[in-house]
Amino acid sequence: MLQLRFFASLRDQLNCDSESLDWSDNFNTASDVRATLIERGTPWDSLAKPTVLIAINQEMGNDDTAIKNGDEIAFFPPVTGG
Amino acid sequence: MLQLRFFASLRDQLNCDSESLDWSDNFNTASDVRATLIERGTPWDSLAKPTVLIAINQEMGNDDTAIKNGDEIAFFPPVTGG
Amino acid sequence: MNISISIQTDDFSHSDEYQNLCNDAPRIGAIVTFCGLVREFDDSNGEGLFLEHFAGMTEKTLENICQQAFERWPIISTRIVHRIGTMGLGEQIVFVGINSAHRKAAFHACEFIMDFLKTDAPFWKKALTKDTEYWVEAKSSDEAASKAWKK
Amino acid sequence: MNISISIQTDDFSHSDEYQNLCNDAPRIGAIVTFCGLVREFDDSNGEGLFLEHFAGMTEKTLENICQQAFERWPIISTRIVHRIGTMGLGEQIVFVGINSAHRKAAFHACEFIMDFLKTDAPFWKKALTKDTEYWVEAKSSDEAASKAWKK
Repeated sequence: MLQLRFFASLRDQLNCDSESLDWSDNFNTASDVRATLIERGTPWDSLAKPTVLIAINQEMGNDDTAIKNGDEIAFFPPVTGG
Repeated sequence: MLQLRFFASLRDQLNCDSESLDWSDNFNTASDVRATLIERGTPWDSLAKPTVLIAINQEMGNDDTAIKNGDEIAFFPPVTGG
Repeated sequence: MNISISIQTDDFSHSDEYQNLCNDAPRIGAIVTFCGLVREFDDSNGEGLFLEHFAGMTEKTLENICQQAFERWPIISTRIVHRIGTMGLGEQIVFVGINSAHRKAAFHACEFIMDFLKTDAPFWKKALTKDTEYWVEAKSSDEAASKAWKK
Repeated sequence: MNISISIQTDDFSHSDEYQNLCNDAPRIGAIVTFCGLVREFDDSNGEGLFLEHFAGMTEKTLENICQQAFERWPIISTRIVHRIGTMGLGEQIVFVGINSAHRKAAFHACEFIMDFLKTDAPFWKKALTKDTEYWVEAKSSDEAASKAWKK
């Protein structure tokens, strides 16, 4: 099982702030999860935007970051704090 | 007439914080005044130190700054504020 | 290594934050502070901001940025306060303060922390105007600022 | 161009100085402050400092440095407070504060003003210790810092 989280404008577009996703043995990197979500079609294709950021277990990662069962994966737009 | 001023460690060495110096037609630049003072011998040879700074009418200058009768010329060590 | 980070909805006292930095190391030399305020926007239609963050990751990220600052410069303490929730125009959003024996170290560490806070810490601003609200877009100048430190 | 300079023997309130910067331009964005304190010296024999200055030239020089900062960066106001006379360990010596819509401008203008204050403003520190007193030597690192802006 993966814990997925979505923030800010991306969360609003998906109308979803978190979900649990069953683990699949096809999941090697964060990009695999992203692709799985995009396949759901609108509004999930919002995740296809190259600016979407990915954090794995609360550390910034990217499409190539390796993932394992039990990870928390967060997707969000570029940050705008400070 | 020139108004001369001395500050900080230089003033302590000279034991003089200001004096009036008669104008001489040989005075063209600040270096001429400096040379005249150095000729007085100890402790005025303290002015020979290359680190001594010169301000003419309260603006930073140097040996080559042109001077005229009535100017205020200040000599002081490198500054250490802040 | 004295790192202090607060994420809070309440406003903070700039004066208390400054005083705490002084107390961390009395007689130490140089204190640099940055404070960001909610500024006017949207041709004065703006009424304020709402700030969302990713609790947990925010603290981890800021701690990591501060640790990097300690590796780079001889500093005594770093203090970050960042507000979340709703803020009106002119209100304080963020405070970063540095205490060091060396003024250059204090300046550079403070600027470094702000630059990476802007690009790496998971905060998002929503602009609140008289008529509507919308998420604020990231600025490419912020991205460039934090990249510049990696050279 | 909002330039404010005070040379004074009395201590100053960091909090009031910060608040004045906020009031100069409410809703404007970024405030950077630097504060220099009397630090321990001479293997803890140090008891304080005496600061002398060249009245008149000091104000002119600082005004000129601030004007240069306004020419270089889009800033709203600059505030300098510099104390003279006798100060104990840990006491505030100097405050430089900048208000700008842009954080980088505020950081750089503040650092610039401090760098030139250190090399161009006619202040001299005398160190007061338990046993004696002596004039503080200028640091070559300060000279290098202000030269770096001229590149």
